[in-house]
Amino acid sequence: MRAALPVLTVLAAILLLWYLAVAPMNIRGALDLAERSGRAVTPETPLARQDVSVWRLMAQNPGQIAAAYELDRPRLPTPQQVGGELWKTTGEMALRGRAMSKRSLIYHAAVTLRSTLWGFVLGTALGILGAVAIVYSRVVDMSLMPWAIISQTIPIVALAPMIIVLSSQLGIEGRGVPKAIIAAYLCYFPVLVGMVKGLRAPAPSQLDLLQTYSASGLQVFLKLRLPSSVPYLFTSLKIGIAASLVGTIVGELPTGAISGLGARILIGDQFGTPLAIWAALLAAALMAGALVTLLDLLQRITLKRMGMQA
Amino acid sequence: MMWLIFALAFWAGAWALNAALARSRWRDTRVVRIAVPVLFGVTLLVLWEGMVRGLGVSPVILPAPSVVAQTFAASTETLWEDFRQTVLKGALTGFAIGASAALLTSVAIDRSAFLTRGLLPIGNFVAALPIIGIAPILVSWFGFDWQSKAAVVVVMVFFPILVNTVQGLRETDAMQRDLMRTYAAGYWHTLLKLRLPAAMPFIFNGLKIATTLALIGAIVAEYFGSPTRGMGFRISTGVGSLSIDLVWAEIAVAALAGTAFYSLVALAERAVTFWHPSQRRR
Amino acid sequence: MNETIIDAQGLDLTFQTNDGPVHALKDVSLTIGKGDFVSFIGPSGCGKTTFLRCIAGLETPTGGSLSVNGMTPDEARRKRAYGYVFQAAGLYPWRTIAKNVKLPLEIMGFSREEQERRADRVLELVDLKGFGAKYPWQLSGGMQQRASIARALAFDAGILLMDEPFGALDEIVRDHLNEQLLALWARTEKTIGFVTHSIPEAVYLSTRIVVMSPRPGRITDVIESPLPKERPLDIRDTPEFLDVAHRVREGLRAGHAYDG
Amino acid sequence: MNETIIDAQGLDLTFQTNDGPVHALKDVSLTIGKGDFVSFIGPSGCGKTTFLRCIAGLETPTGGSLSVNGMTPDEARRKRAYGYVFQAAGLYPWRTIAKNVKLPLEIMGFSREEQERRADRVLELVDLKGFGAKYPWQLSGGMQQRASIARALAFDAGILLMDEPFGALDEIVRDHLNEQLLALWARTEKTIGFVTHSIPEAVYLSTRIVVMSPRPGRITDVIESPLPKERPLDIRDTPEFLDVAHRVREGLRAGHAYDG
Amino acid sequence: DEVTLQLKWVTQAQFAGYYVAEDQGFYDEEGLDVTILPGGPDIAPTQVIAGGGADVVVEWMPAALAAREKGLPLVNIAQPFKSSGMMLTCWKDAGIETPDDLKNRTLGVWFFGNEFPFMSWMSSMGISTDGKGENGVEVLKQGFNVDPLLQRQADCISTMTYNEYWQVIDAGVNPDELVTFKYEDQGVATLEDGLYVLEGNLDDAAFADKMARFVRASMKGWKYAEENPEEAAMIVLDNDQTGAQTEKHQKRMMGEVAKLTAGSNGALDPADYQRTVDTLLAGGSDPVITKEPEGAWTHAITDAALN
Ligand SMILES: Nc1ncnc2c1ncn2[C@@H]1O[C@H](COP(=O)(O)OP(=O)(O)OP(=O)(O)O)[C@@H](O)[C@H]1O
Ligand SMILES: Nc1ncnc2c1ncn2[C@@H]1O[C@H](COP(=O)(O)OP(=O)(O)OP(=O)(O)O)[C@@H](O)[C@H]1O
Ligand SMILES: Cc1ncc(C[n+]2csc(CCO)c2C)c(N)n1
Ligand SMILES: [Mg+2]
Ligand SMILES: [Mg+2]
Repeated sequence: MRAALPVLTVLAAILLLWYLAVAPMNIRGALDLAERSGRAVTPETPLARQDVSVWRLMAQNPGQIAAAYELDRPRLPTPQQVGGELWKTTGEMALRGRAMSKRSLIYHAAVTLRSTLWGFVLGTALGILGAVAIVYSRVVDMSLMPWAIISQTIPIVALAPMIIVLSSQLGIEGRGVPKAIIAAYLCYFPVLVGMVKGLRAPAPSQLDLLQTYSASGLQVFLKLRLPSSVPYLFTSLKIGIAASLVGTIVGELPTGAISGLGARILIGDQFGTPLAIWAALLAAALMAGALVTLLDLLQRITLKRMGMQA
Repeated sequence: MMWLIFALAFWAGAWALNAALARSRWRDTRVVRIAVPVLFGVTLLVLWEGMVRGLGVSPVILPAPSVVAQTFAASTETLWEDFRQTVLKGALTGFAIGASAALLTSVAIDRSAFLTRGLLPIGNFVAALPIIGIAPILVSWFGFDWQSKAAVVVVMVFFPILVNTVQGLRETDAMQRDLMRTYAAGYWHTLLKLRLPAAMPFIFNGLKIATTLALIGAIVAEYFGSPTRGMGFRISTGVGSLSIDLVWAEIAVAALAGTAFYSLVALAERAVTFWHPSQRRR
Repeated sequence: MNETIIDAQGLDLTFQTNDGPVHALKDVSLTIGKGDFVSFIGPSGCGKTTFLRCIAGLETPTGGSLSVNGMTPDEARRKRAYGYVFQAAGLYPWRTIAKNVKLPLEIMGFSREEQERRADRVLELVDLKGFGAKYPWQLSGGMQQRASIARALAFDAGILLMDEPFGALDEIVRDHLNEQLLALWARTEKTIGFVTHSIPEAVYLSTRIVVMSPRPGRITDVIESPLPKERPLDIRDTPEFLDVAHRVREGLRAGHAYDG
Repeated sequence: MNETIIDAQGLDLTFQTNDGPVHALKDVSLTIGKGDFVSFIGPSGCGKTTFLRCIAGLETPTGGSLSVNGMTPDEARRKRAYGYVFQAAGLYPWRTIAKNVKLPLEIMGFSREEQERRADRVLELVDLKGFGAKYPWQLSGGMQQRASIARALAFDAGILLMDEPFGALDEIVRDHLNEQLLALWARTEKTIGFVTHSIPEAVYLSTRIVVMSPRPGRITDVIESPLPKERPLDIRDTPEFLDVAHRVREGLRAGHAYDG
Repeated sequence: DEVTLQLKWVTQAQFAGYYVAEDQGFYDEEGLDVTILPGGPDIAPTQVIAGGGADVVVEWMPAALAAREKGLPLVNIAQPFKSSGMMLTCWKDAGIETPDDLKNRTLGVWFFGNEFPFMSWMSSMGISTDGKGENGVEVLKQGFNVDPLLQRQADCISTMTYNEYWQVIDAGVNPDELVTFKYEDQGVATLEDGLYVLEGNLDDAAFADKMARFVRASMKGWKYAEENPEEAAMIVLDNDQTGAQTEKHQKRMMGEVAKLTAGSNGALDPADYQRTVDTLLAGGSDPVITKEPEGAWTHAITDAALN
């Protein structure tokens, strides 16, 4: 709560800067429009305006600055415009009972969410299994770990189209699966690293303690390694779900996904409707925030239950 | 079929060898530390080659590694041109600008506890966002050439580095700060002699995360418009014209570049934070 | 002397490290009888911990012979012949005190009621009745260390091995725990091996004090304590006590050239 | 008594915490003269550290008056009137031992040659000649602690404040460092404030022993030591020594009911 | 029988015939269960069919012939689009009037297999695409929108008569501010939006029959769409999963698309084919295809479908 005031202040500053930036960003567009509708602007032709700085343009056409805040296709929309578009495609549609229509961002968010969650589950499972293998087997540790790092340096976008084709080759239908695979690809790594750290967290003396009880390998895992990895697990889950969302959206950009927030960004770009892009971006941001917050909450509850202070 | 059997046999053999190496007396030597993962990588390639040949997979779906290697060798000029466009101009420039901006910003806001408290949660939040989505916007703002790619990279790397650095600057323990107070040390002395060195492990953590982001950012941005060169450009047109072997060659370049970039940062980390327990060899 | 419980003859242990071999134990011979309270004292690195770990079967000597209850240490470990208390309490933070104490019992497959019964008993023994439902971090350092002793006592092994159990506590708490440990030992007649850095602690507690010295780690002196079994805290101001303490200090001084 | 260096009168300090105020120091009055070696002893939480930090100007008392060298503690801090040694050595791991010792000198703007000269001198003083080029983690705990003392000595402040400097070390290393510290004090005639948990250490080192007790933190006893300035280690077995130690223990016991 | 159709681009009136056939039950009448897969920026129909993800794809002939040379034996079984809708749209005030004025300019071009007509055109005029110069142009890989033109990052961009051109107009630009060069008018038109299948499959009589029924129903859909453009546009809109298409835009697109499909009964006109091949072969130093393809089209299906 102590952070509320500073955060709000910083947010306000960001909004203010955003508003101030709108005019210079959009002035050319506003002048083009004004010229077409027959109003006098200086300089008179788009070609002539090309070489004049935006500041000069604003100074010479003070009357048009207001128009820069009301363009249909702004280079930089105002926060209001973005918020308005978001409301129009979510709340308003929900109020009209069309929350799941294809024109509603709620529908697209749900599509993205589904792939994100599948990818998250898949990636987390892979990450945990990999971590267990790495912690328990030296060969796996030595041969896998470097490749796990290298795998993250491969730009998955490049693989996206191939993943579609390969998965359809393997008889996997539906466009959600490739997205989930990409999401899992990005998600597994932080989970793997975190879990390796977590499973190795017990101090030698803690392991020795169980040795003195002559505990079995499974007992050591269940009673010591697993519980002590929980805080690490949650920390990496939070990174993992964010990565998973990034993966889904990246997967929706070029894999020809036709629904989902990434697809909305793409389509907004294709049809030159910046407001749609911004609204989808905002929705994605809200979703990321919600998912991470949810996991954070889960972490607090779990750790409290386990008696470890959060 | 022969190919498939050979590949599987090779796999089994290599794994057994690796297992033996990992248990052997020399398991902590540098040679073995490198040989084991390399052997594992080679196994994957052999398995891939064997699958493609054994199952007769069409080259427009998945080319064999040998074919990719040939294409790689035959198109070094194209690959170099794309590498320069995407990695050197787009990713590295963006990384340099983004990283410096993030470092300077952290030091600047660090003086104000108020700003730090306000910016840290926001930075953490933004670092978790799918920032990659702004690529189309930045391409329309900064044009088609590498500048827009660099811009995407700047935004993508900025927040992870910022958050880590701010965190690192706050990480010195109370005793070390008190020590500086007993010397009546000023802000700059404390920053240069205590807080920056102590923050280095964190800063490098951010830098390492940023390296992989930089490459992804630069390549994705090319999907939204580019000149007729660049790795993203080549990959997308390659898929369109079924030159999948060239696409894989580009992927190989990306992986090599990414790994090299990451290793470079990791090496610098070793040199700078040699003192940190995680870097010390016992 | 009583029935022999631990018997080491010419024990040798060399660690292979990156910087070359470290001779941690050299020609260590010692017998410990049933009901003995033996303290190990010596400068850092002299092999106290290593020796204790050898007895516990956590480390394998590279030479000599060692038997525990007439078995090899590893067999003894599998038979759960001893309880081991580490320097740090090492309680699991995700378990309550009672659950921590029950940990070895769970692993050894005791029934639920038996676990309950024993946990209650040992917690009472270390004066922690009523704290079973608390988490470790809700207790002071001294209480945590007592809980870890309770954990080692829970399964009623005949031998108790303690590696600087009170090293992290302040002197006043330490005095109190020493008193309690002595009472516990008198009541249970366990055989105790105890590592410490503190001369008064060693003298106050032990029937025998083993002085060790480093590079290579070896036994330089074994001092039998003439003190009676009943030892109020005040005993530390008696001439007998001071005499033993003096001998230990002399032994320590003789055993090594300082180079800390 | 000699010239007064530190003068506390009716010092009060209350921390405001989330769980309500903590009365860390209550009505603490004490004067320390030039060349005194004053030890502070008392159970955990009795305000030893807090009092030392007040003297160092690292904490601001909420009541009473405190002067150091006739100035406010903060002025004294700005004038670099004292060297402070913390419980943990707190060397910067990215600097070599020599560079660590030079750290205060760099900050205070000494010339390069002067830095070199002083570092050499104090490293020799603490027996670390030849280790200047090593990094802290390459040294044992005792050596690290000596380096941190060297660092505090490097700029030749008249006052040395030490907060359990040897708390983390084993008794044998500790004995040795105590001896060295005493020699150093005799040679340099510094005024020393020294926090410890160990009764023998306090008695062995000090000209005066301040016994404190907690909740609220206050001084319960001040014991002047009749021991001579020359103190071989053996002095600890003399009746005078044991008598002082006994008085300190009594003071401690009186000061608080045990509740660890 | 099940048929999977991979479109070249997102759901829009460009593919109205197929959606109409589905919606009006023409496919059902032929006993077909058709799945229509929308395309997208990085969906290469050729690769999808190669991977077995579709039975039949909508593709442009240059890309199909290029894939054929790469070893993917695609065969044109029907050609609903008679004429090309591709053009270059330029600012008039930039001083562009004739194709010759394109020299030393920045041009936006679609890649991903759609660059072949442009490349052929340029090389037929002897213009290099390696950068600005006396005799060269700077080529940009254009994204999916018309911003490069609106923001004057390019002097000209590629547009389709039925789609991007109208996006420029919708942005508030007057048609008389623009100059357009239609590939049809420049004599470098290549065939667009044909139906392609894998050669090997055609040997299977059952498959050939299935395709014949598919083509028959699809052409019925196209003719229905030509006659009822408004209704067709609404059907397309109903099938759009992105929810981004607008009614106004789709109706207008349907009208324009109808102009391109007019005059085709589905059968490939060998003359059009030959013109496309010639254009592609004429690619100067770096032609799209290097030798006259053989067996790249067949009338067998359309013959069976239309008689
Ligand atoms: N696992 C190990 N690998 C290598 N060397 C070891 C290992 N354990 C201990 N040593 C070395 O063996 C010697 C004896 O160590 P040990 O821990 O037994 O000493 P100690 O008497 O318990 O010391 P302390 O009082 O510091 O606990 C030391 O030199 C130590 O560095
Ligand atoms: N910064 C602080 N904020 C709140 N309370 C504090 C702070 N510093 C110390 N205290 C409290 O003040 C009291 C005295 O603490 P202090 O550290 O001076 O004790 P001490 O005698 O040095 O104990 P120890 O022997 O454990 O070091 C304790 O109750 C402690 O919890
Ligand atoms: C990356 C990419 N860029 C452009 C096209 C071109 N394209 C082919 S059909 C069509 C429909 C016209 O609206 C368009 C734009 C593509 N397929 N992929
Ligand atoms: Mg030890
Ligand atoms: Mg303290």
